[in-house]
Amino acid sequence: MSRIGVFICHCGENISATVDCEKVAKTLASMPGVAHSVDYKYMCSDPGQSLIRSAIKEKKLTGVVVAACSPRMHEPTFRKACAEARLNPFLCEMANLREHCSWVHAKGDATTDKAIDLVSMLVEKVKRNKPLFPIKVPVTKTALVIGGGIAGIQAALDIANAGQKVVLVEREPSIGGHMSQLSETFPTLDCSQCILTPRMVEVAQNPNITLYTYAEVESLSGFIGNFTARIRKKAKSVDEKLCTGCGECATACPIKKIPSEFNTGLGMRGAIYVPFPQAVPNKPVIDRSRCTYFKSGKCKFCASKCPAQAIRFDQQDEIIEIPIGSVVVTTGFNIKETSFFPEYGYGKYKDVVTGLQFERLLSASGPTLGEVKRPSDGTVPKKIVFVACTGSRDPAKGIEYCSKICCMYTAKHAMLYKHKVHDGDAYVFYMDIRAAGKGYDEFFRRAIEEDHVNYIRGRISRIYERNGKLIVRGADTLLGAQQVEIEADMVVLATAAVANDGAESLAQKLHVSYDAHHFFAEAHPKLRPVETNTAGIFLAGACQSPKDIPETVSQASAAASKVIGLFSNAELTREPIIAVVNRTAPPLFSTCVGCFMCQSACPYHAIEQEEIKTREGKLIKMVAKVNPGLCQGCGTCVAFCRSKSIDLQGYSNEQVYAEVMELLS
Amino acid sequence: MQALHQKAKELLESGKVQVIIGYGDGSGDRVRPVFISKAESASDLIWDDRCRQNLAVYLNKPEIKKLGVPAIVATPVVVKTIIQLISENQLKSSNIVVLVVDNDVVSELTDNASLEAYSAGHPVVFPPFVVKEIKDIAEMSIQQRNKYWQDELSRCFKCYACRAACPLCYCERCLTDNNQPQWVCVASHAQGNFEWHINRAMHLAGRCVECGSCTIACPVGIPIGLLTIEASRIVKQEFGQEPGLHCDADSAMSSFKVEDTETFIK
Amino acid sequence: MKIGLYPGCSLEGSSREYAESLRAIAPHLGLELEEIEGWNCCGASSAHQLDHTLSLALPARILAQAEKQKFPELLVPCAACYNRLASTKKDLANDASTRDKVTDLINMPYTGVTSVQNILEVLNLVLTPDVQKKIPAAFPHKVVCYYGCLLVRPASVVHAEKMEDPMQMDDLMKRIGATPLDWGMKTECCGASLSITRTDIVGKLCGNILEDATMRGAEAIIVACPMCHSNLDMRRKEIERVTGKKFSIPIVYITQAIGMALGLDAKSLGLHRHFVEVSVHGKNKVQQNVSSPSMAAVS
Amino acid sequence: MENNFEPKIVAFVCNWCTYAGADLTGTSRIKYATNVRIIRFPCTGRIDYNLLLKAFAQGADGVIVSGCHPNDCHYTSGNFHARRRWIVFKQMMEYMGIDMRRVKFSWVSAAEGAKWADIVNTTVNEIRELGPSQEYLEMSRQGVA
Repeated sequence: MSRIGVFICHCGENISATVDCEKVAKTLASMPGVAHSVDYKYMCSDPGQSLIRSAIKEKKLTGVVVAACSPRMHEPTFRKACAEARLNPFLCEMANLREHCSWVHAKGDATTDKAIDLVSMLVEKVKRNKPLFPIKVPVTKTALVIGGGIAGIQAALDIANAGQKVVLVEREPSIGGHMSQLSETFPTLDCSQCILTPRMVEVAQNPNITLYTYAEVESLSGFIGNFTARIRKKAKSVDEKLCTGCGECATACPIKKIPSEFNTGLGMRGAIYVPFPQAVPNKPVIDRSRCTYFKSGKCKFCASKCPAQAIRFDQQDEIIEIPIGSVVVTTGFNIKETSFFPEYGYGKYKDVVTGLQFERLLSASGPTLGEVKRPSDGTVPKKIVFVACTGSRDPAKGIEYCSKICCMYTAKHAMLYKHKVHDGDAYVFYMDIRAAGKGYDEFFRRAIEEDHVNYIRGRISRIYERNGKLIVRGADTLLGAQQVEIEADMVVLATAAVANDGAESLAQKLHVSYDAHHFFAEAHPKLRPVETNTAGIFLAGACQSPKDIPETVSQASAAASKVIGLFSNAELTREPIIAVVNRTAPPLFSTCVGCFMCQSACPYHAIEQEEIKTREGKLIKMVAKVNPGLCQGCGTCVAFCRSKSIDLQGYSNEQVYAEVMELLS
Repeated sequence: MQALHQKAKELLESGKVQVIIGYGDGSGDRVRPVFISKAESASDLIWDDRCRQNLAVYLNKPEIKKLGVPAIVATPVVVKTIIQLISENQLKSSNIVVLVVDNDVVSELTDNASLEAYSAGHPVVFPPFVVKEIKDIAEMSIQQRNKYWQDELSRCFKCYACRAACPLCYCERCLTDNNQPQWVCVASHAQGNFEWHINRAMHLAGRCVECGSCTIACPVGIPIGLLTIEASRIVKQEFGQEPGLHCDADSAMSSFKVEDTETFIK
Repeated sequence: MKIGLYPGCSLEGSSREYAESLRAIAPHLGLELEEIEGWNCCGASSAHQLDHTLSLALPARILAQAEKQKFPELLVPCAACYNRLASTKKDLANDASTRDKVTDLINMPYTGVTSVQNILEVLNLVLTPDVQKKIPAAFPHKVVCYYGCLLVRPASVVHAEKMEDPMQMDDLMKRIGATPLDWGMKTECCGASLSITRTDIVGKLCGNILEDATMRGAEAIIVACPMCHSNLDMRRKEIERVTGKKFSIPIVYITQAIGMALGLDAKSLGLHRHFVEVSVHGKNKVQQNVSSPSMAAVS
Repeated sequence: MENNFEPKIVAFVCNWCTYAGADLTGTSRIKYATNVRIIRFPCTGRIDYNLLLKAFAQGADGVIVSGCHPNDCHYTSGNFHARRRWIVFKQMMEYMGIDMRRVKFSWVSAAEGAKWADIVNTTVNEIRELGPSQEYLEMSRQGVA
């Protein structure tokens, strides 16, 4: 016979103002199975909790119902109190008499009767609660960081420096990401390569970090603490151990005219190439889609010239399987190409470039070695128009968000242009300047006051070419929308920052949700910005939404701290509200008949197929089995199962059935 | 029929199958399932339009499984049932031989693709009286329907013959055998019957291939097949999914599409 | 290809040459035009400033008439009428209550079955490769195509792809041997109805267009809308007065250009009605084309 | 004639959205009828249609089933499965002659406190118009008596 303790809270008078607490306590005292029923002014207070603890001991209670506020508020508090009195916390339930009763109804019998119903319902439920114990899950102490930009580098270094193992996977031949393509960085104008390269070298030299470049995640299975990642190491056609990075092969390669991705198509590279001088690892790869050997079997100049005989034409892609405890996604972003904008010439005009291309023109290691030259004829542009918000904040283009970084890098571009071409004119068409970071507004003011960049508030409607000049037609809304036409030598479009290509398929591989723009979805925008809804998978940087370097680095360190926290204890404990498939004595073994429709219903892929065999190994039947690490306790499978072979701890069929019966009896 | 006998003899003699599940003469002019494991008695098999029970119900019985690889004489709905059972991980086309008879030509279907092709080519055709019943009920008001089903179901005395006849009711412990909690009242009063029959319909929604075995099996002649036909009709109309067509089909009720539409959830 | 025709007021009035040239080239393109009986005004821009329901009822009546005469498609050469009919069809398609109100007003059954086609869509269908074979390189001129606004906007009604940089007319001109030049004024505003109230603004706007076309060496500006033609051609004196520059570049309807490529004589194409003398002509020898509007298709 | 029939209504709600929405109704002190008792489930996917049958059999006059809006589900797809289940169950019940106007399905997010109060009040009024749930009670009484 159960011995339930019922504790009715007045909550000061939030409850007792409209609910007759004494009457509720008295009525519940006479309910079968209730051994103790009292009311008290503040159950959640320390004396209140000690009331529960002493009642449990004295009356040897087998269950507790606290009728007070919402369980979403104090369920943990009262469950902890019960645990302290050596009563399994999951034998304690809460009835919501405040938010669902006293605060929303007037004083009167109806309200008190409702309170009685709610409490008696929970008493019936608690009678059928079972003691539950937190689930222990082992944790593999290796983190997988996907994406080798500044976010991935920072996260990998933080985790490695905390003594944990890291596998860093980067799709390109070298780590560095977009930051390695920048000239200088706002707001301090320090050279991007100078602050990034040491970090890249540190990644290469850190013993805890295993670096796989020119590699992609093939698949990820398993659950928090127990993932298995399959990484595809694309064939580099170069033996990394033998190669010394001398560069003879690159000079020997007869093919020179491949637009370099690193230089955003403004510079050229060979079929065997190192993306940029400071690349880490500084070893070349062969672009098999453009190399003559892979097309016609001839050439092999690079192999003949290689002093270390490191060229391996027959190298194949390699799939590696690694046990992983946690994943940090740092795949970064991309920017829209000029061909996306019909009103600005569809990418027909060579001198209409994106912000990233202008970065390459400004960069000392760029195709023009830092001199600002027009891609069409190489002359120095005397008049450049910078266009902010190209595509961003434009619902018609399907990109309604602000890309956050363009105002700042456009001001930087204009300043650097004026520093390099003193007699040049720079115009910036903008809607609103977003310079909210530390030292940002001062930086942008300097562009106007010291470098005399002409800021025109207005949009431009069209760019077209007329005898060698680019006619930029716009409006100046501060001068009463007066039409403005500028004959520019060059136009830089600050195009929208969008999700990196392949983001959607990676999200599907990791079962992480993503938004309409294919940016990864954080668990909670304010309170859990670097976590995802999938336990054990964290996010950092622009893959979650466009952001600048300081924010990216702080998110990377935040994600790293989450991983370090996860790895800090040997085992992971999780709430035992999970589904369990029943097991019975042989020959039935389980009432589950293996239709596995629950498996396809489970959003967390938490249900596996278990083979039940005789001692000789002959298969008797296949039944479902719930993986306690993965199951989040939604219960969809329980309500779905036709033979009721699977039940949810904490909300079992018996419990909810009893609640309905008691409520309406 | 000769072709069937010939094929049955061959299969048994070659040892490819150990038992042939087919139709044989029953009491009166009725037909009953027969299980032939000796080549000589292959001629007991008959094949005419009286053969309507769904023999697929025997494929998973332990007694049949003990005998070894079975062959089964299959009407189109039996083929659909086998496909549905394959999609629910209950059968594998590799260890059964399905014999289909089309105007005295017997062919063997031994893999998913051939089963699916045959099923696609043979849509379910309701006999006229079923079509009429479906139409009548569709035109009833909700009160009339309530009265109709109360009267019909009042004759049910929970013999569960319908459950036994249905190949898709393969649970070892049925929902009704569940008493912690007692989901379905055991007694065959109005409430108990209603709860049993609506649960049977919900469990067969999107799974029932409309073979009619349950209606045939019901000793008190309740048209309970109409309930599962309606359940499958709802699933087809709302989600466009039909049972018994693909061996790898996702079950309609345990999958979803984000764009499922309804008008009653506000 | 038999198709219903809704000429609209300007094709009967100020832009008769557009209708004449269309009827002249139709037989050669296997196009059989059948005018709608008892058609009414489409409301143009004035209706929807005065009364929204009226601006839907007028085009709805035209479409209802087309349905009565069982036309699956309706060719609407004038850009303004096309825009009015197309947007009415769209508005009524997904608004049952307004549709009922409008059908009561015009007391004719209207279901929105007829599809509304502009001149570029129809020409694209009929100017097939074998028709092109009949007129090899027959209009060898450098031209610029001026689309204006109503042929390409708003995107939700007119599904012109690459709304900012349309290519349909350029493509048609290539088919008759012309070389369309790339220029920036394809969809710039010509001032439209301001040509009555503020002719100076039209002068300035059209001045930009004419100047840009002339500067690029175009021998003619091709248009497909009566409003564009009248502003660029009829207002030539005001434009020259406002800009202080002389422009001699002719404005030619696309139907006239095709007519010239077919070698039809100037009179039947209505070229004599232009204010600016048409200095371009087709290479083929001029043949007298006496086709009357109701004559059935020849080829 | 003043209809003072007080219907008994039970509400099956999901913990993450509607239960939290009802909490918000409380914290915003929005008053609503006392006829509804809330039973908490982790997700609408967990709500078994047999519970509705049992509720009516026990004398409930109306049932409210409410959970997260599509795409809001804490468990990503619980509400989608529930939606499919209710689409079939509703039409099956109506096919077998049970008036489903007594069952109210809704989406209420954790931020829609006012909407929850409104759903409760409108449901109570509608069920009051329908009166006590006759056909189901008869069915149960007829059998058990």
